[in-house]
Amino acid sequence: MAHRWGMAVDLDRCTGCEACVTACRAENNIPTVGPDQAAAGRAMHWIRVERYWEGDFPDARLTFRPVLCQQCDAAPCEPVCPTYASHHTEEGLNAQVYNRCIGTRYCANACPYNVRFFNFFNPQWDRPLQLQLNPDVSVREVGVMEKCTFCVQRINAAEIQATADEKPQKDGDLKTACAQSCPATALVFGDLNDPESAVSRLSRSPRGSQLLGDLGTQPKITYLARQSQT
Amino acid sequence: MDRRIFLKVTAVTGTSATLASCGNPEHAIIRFIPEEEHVPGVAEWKPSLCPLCQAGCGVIVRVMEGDAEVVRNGQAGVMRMGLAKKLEGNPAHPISQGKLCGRGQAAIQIAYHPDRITQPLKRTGPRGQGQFQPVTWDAAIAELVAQLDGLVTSNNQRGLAFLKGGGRGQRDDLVSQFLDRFGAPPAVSFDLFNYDVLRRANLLSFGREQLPTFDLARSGYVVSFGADFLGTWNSPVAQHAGYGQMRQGRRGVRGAFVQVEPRMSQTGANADEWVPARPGTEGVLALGLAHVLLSARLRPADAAGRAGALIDGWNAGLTGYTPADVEKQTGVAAARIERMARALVEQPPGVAMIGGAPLAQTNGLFAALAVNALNALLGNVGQPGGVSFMPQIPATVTPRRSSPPERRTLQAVTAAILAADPSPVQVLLVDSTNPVFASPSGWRTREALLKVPFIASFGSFIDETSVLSDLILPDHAFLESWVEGRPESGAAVPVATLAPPALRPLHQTRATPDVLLQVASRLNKPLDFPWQTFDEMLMAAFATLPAPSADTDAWTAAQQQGGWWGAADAAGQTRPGGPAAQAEPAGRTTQAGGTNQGGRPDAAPVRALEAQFDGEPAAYPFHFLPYASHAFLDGSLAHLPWLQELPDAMTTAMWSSWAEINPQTASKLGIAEGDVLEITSTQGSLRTPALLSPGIAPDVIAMPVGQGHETFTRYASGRGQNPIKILASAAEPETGALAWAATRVRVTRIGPPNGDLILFAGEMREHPHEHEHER
Amino acid sequence: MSDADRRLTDDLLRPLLTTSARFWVLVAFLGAIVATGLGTWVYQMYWGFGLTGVRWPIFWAFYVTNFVFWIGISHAGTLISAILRLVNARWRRPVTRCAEAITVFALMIGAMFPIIHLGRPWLFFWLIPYPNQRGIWPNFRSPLVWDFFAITAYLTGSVLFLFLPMIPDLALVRDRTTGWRHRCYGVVSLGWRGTTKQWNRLETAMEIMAIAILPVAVSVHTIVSFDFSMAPVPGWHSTIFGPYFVAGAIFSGIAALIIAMALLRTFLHLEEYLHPVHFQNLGKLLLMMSLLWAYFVFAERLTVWYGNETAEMAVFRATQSGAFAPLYWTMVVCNFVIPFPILALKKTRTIAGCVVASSCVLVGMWLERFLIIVPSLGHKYLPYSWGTYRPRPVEIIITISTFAAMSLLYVLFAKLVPIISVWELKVGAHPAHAAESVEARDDEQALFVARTEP
Amino acid sequence: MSRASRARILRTLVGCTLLLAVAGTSACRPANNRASMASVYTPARETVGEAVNDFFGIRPRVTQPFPFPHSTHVAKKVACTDYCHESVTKGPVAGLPSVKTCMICHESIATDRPLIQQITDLSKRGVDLSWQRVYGYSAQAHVRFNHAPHLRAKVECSTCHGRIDQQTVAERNVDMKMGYCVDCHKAKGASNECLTCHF
Repeated sequence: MAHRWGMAVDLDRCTGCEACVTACRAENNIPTVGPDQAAAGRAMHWIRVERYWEGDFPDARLTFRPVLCQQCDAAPCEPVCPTYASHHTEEGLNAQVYNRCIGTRYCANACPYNVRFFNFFNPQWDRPLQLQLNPDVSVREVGVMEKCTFCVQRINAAEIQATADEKPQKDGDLKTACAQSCPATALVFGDLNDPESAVSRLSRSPRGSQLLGDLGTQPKITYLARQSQT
Repeated sequence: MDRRIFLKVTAVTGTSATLASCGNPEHAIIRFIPEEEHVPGVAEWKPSLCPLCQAGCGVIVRVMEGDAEVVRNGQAGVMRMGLAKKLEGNPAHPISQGKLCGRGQAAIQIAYHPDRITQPLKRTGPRGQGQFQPVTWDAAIAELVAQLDGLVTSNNQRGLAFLKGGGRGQRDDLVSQFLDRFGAPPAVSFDLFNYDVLRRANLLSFGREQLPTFDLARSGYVVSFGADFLGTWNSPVAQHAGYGQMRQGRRGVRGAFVQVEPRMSQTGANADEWVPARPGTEGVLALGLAHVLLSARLRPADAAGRAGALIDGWNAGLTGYTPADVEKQTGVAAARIERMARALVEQPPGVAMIGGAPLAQTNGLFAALAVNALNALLGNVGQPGGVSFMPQIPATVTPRRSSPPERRTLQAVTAAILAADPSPVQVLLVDSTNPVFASPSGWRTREALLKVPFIASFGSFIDETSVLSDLILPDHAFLESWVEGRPESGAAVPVATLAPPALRPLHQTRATPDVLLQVASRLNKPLDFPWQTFDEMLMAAFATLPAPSADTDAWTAAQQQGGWWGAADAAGQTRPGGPAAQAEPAGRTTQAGGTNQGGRPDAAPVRALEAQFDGEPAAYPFHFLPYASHAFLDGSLAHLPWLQELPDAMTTAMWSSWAEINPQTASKLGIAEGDVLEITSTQGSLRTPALLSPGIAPDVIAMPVGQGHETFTRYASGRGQNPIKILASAAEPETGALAWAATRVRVTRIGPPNGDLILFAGEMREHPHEHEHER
Repeated sequence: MSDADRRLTDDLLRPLLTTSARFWVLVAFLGAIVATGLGTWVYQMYWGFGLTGVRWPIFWAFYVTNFVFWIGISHAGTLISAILRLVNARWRRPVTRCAEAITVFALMIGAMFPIIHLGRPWLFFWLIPYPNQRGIWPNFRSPLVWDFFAITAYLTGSVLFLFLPMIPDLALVRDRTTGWRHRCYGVVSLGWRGTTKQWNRLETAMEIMAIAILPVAVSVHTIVSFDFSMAPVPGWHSTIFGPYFVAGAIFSGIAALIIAMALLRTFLHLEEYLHPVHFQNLGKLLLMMSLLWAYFVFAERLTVWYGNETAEMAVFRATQSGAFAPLYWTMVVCNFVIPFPILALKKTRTIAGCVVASSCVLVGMWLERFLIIVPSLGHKYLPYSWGTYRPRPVEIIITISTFAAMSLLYVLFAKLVPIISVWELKVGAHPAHAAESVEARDDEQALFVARTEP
Repeated sequence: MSRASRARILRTLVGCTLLLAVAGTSACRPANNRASMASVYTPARETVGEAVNDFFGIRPRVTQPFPFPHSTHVAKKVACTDYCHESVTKGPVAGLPSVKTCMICHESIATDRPLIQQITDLSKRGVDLSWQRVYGYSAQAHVRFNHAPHLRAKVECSTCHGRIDQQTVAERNVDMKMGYCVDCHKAKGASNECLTCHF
């Protein structure tokens, strides 16, 4: 049976520590753009931890919410792409094919979550920082869109491995970089087609909901609400 | 970097681009025969140890083959070698449990940093000008040896001083032995955000001079006094794991958590209740809680035992700490105090923790003792869901001096240097600390160092301290060297992390412990160490540990799994070993530091002290609260671009420094978001952008530490402002620890936004319009 | 051939046959600006799209604004002249060609912007369906691909529509010239000899084109509006966008036409052929469109405000009262407040009045497109990711240079082709029109009278 | 103003416009002709020319640093996967041998040949041969090829690498265009999902 990769985000566990943000950067060769470009709104974070303030002193309250590509089943970014650079795979991933991207940036406009990022310039690494680059992941060049891939390089590797040693993957063997790093285990990644997988069980939680679900994008990421004492 | 330069570098490209793409031969570059074999394209995971904070998380390094530009016998070329690609938590490690914080993961950039010092340097220009010339290792070591021999001949061994960061393990042990054998005073360790006060308090209350370990996974109600335990305090990764469990790990039970602090930290943001108590009154609040428990007979006074006895008026039931009195002092409503106190017993196990700013007050020790007493009263010490002390392995392989070493704070040393002429310190060795940046200007650290005739630094980067040195003997990056650590908190079992080098050195650097051993052997009167190299010492140390299994010994096992640790108990749960559980679980364990073998100093009960603040409230109306930056800690990580571009969790600021101010206060002072402020204390002033935050008390100005480096690599130099500079040099009297939260300031608007504040987020509220309506 | 005809021919062919130094100065000036624009584009391609002010999350801005604007302008000609042709409004005759020329050039310029705005412009041809070894086709679900087809179709149509009625005049020029010019015009006039057969063929062809071009024109701007309304972006996802955009397009198109005519009138001394009447009538059209535009905006805004949907309202506030309010109200003033009175009153509906009104409309309509695109992208669903936009020099230079390009093309066109259809004015030049020619003369004279009376 | 001068002006104008247009198309990828041992790593092309070549799929000729005779070795029954490309059985990459590998055999074999002596000399100096990739992709094709699955699918080495036993230094004798891969994948019923190879 084909996989259907999804994620559950427990907002009651998430502490906004941003370990996931750095993990993603390290795994996926996401460049740092430097202060000038960051100020110009070109900083790239495939996963970001949104923080929202509520109320005022002394009753101020703050909530964190990690936002990454929701890998929607009805993704607005896909139909608008004129070249199929952004398209849906058999396993339900929202693929972004860099070499096919011509940079219309339409997908980024259509994405309600603003999780797509554009290479405004060629990325650069001051030598020898480039020695850290992950050889399993492309280094994107100027003019192409990029976004969270659910660590497709890990998914592919795991699948190749599974076929090689002819045994199915176990739930929890395969983790995205963010889920792997999450110290409070707020991010859980897995196969939604496996009803017993941790992610499936969490996705069925009564606390669960989907980000902007009412837009009909059918995200494959479920957010479990943060509970409060009172 | 202006746009022109930016554009220039944007277009320029390197040879690796060519290597990767179509192969046109690059005759220019020599290729060396690889020194090790790797299967190309296949990742190998090697254990290592995160060096960034005292938590001591065990990590695993993803190593893959790649082409690196290296220098071999004086010739530059390319070599195929194993390269570190990613750091993850070591799943087998009791503290990190397979997880790693963002800072730890960014540590990989230290190894590959473009501004790393690649070979020994000798100062050429005047001090502080940063003019150095490369020298060979032999020359460099010879010079240092000559300096030390000089001290010996002039019979002034005590003229040698060693300045190091906080840290425990064989490396620090080697240093102290080196100094001991040489006849020099013990090393001075300096760390802005140190734990001296807390350790002292735990020594007094529980006889353990050690950081506490919290079993959050099983806690029911947590009250944290300023402890940023989900950010930068104590053992964040381990505490995160516990926290996740506490919230959603147990069926039907969700642990509650209250954060007491005047400025909401990232940890505080996760609390169910945020209690902005007045700065410096945390101890009083703790005793207020205790008073409720006592007066309501919820817990017997004697349950607190010795920890309670340390508090003046404890057995009298803490009269004078009625909720009403406490409300007056702390500004926390009496009813709220009542409620919190009851919750501590009604949602067991209740536990309190204290750290950060409350301990950085002139009455920090009292606050810590008060919280200890509260925990003792709650009877959670050494109990599941409570506070406990991690069993320790003796941090030495050779018998220590009988007498505990005298403690010297950096402040004392600099004072001594500045007082006497010539300087009592003739030769200063500096290792992994940057006091010139991280100490208040009142200490005049820079002037003091300039007065020292000879300074040698082991730093890997030119920072504010190493730029003053005459000789730089660059250390390996942690990934290139043997690493060993003995964490004092974060797990229930004794832990000694150990790992061999994960990669070959990229540059002409040498591991500092090896350098010390070489120096020791080359002195006219060699300090006869039993080992030639650091790994021999480590081997000796691990030989004394019991083998985990019959077919292997501790040493080899440790190298494979990334360390040695006692087994968790049968239940698989890590039960914390409290003071009661000294002997268990595995092997020889004893109390920390060896400074308080057996006995404990009997201390007189302490009376509540009013926190003293520098600066007249009239002239300096605001409390100034510098806090450990989520990304940079005390500033030692400001050179890592990943962390510079990491949006701050609370403010989403990147590449910036800022001052947080309450919106009401701001509107009173006519300050808008991003406006340039001038913050003035009795010690001086600085200018930085304002950031309006509802999560800060109206009488507090908070500012993250970490930016404002003068010289610290291309990424940090000249970026932002350093709040430490304007701190008063107030100290906690008992320990002499810097009271970095005891300064008052005044704030004036200088001008409109100047673009220094770079935010990632657009809006701070999910429904900005509705919020405007409410107000 | 009558004297009137001869004089008329001389007048209208003068610009082609004699060239003043002023012409060369103008061409050089405009050419320089256009060259700068092209250079800037190359510069942008060389260094990267980051030279623009575009940023996360506002990934479309000036270039797409220009795209929509110019495509809008293009609706002047073909649509107008086609309608007028079909309803056989006689006053149209001198107007049609200027109008159709505008269409063609505006389309050419507008069609460039989707390419200019690409991150990797050199790969634009992936929008074109062509068999390839990869076995990949464009994504026909993407509005951008629809754009491609719509625009190519419209461009082809408009070129034909412009060219067909030009043939007899080109032939006329051919006969009046010698040397290489003679040869060139000979080629393009496709051997026109003015036989009855040819005349009939021409008439039929033009009728067909006139009918065919209308639906195309309407569809083009509807499809352009789909670029926005198909995306779930607050402020974009609206059913009114199709007609709204078409109306706006015609609105700005007429404005452009009026200005172009006024300029031609003065520079080429065509006072005798472009009469106040023409401006009067076009002014009325413009007035109607202005009202229509106002109605659409009102309907669109009202529903948003009444619906009070969170995300939509964020955009609403940003434009109505927020950071974009100044631009928004400028737009309203330029598109309605100013043009309406000027065009409503017969007294002010003079040539000058029409030009003033039209200029305002052009500014207003450009702003309208900008305000549709940028505020919406800056205020999508998650406020954390809100952002704002400032243009950078490259965008401004390229934008300006396109206006220069428009003028340059127009100047050259007026130089090479009689900008006013000679044969249509002197109807009756062939038997088929004998009947009509009388009336034609009549109203020609009527006009003379109208003009000479104080 | 004379007719000639007008014509000149016109020509210059047209010229400039054309020139810019051409430049525009030729600067296909952001690149830079200051080729130097740069201090930054970027995926940018070194020269405009390189960018143009890449755009049109023109590959610079690969010249190997050493005339390695594949034919001889294959004839001598040295299997590709014995030492030189042994990684192909272990991981995604076949790997290029270092001089060390040569010396495994040539410590003793054919030590009298001048070429072998060159190799021996190199290994003594600790210098390696920098082999050029024959089947490398343009970086901007973002292709990730993994040998293992292809070996498992019983794809003959010769399918892509040709009759190596008839070559001295390896020649690129299969034109690795995407079509080539796609056709084979179609034929073998392997996935043609973009993400199979491009990520």
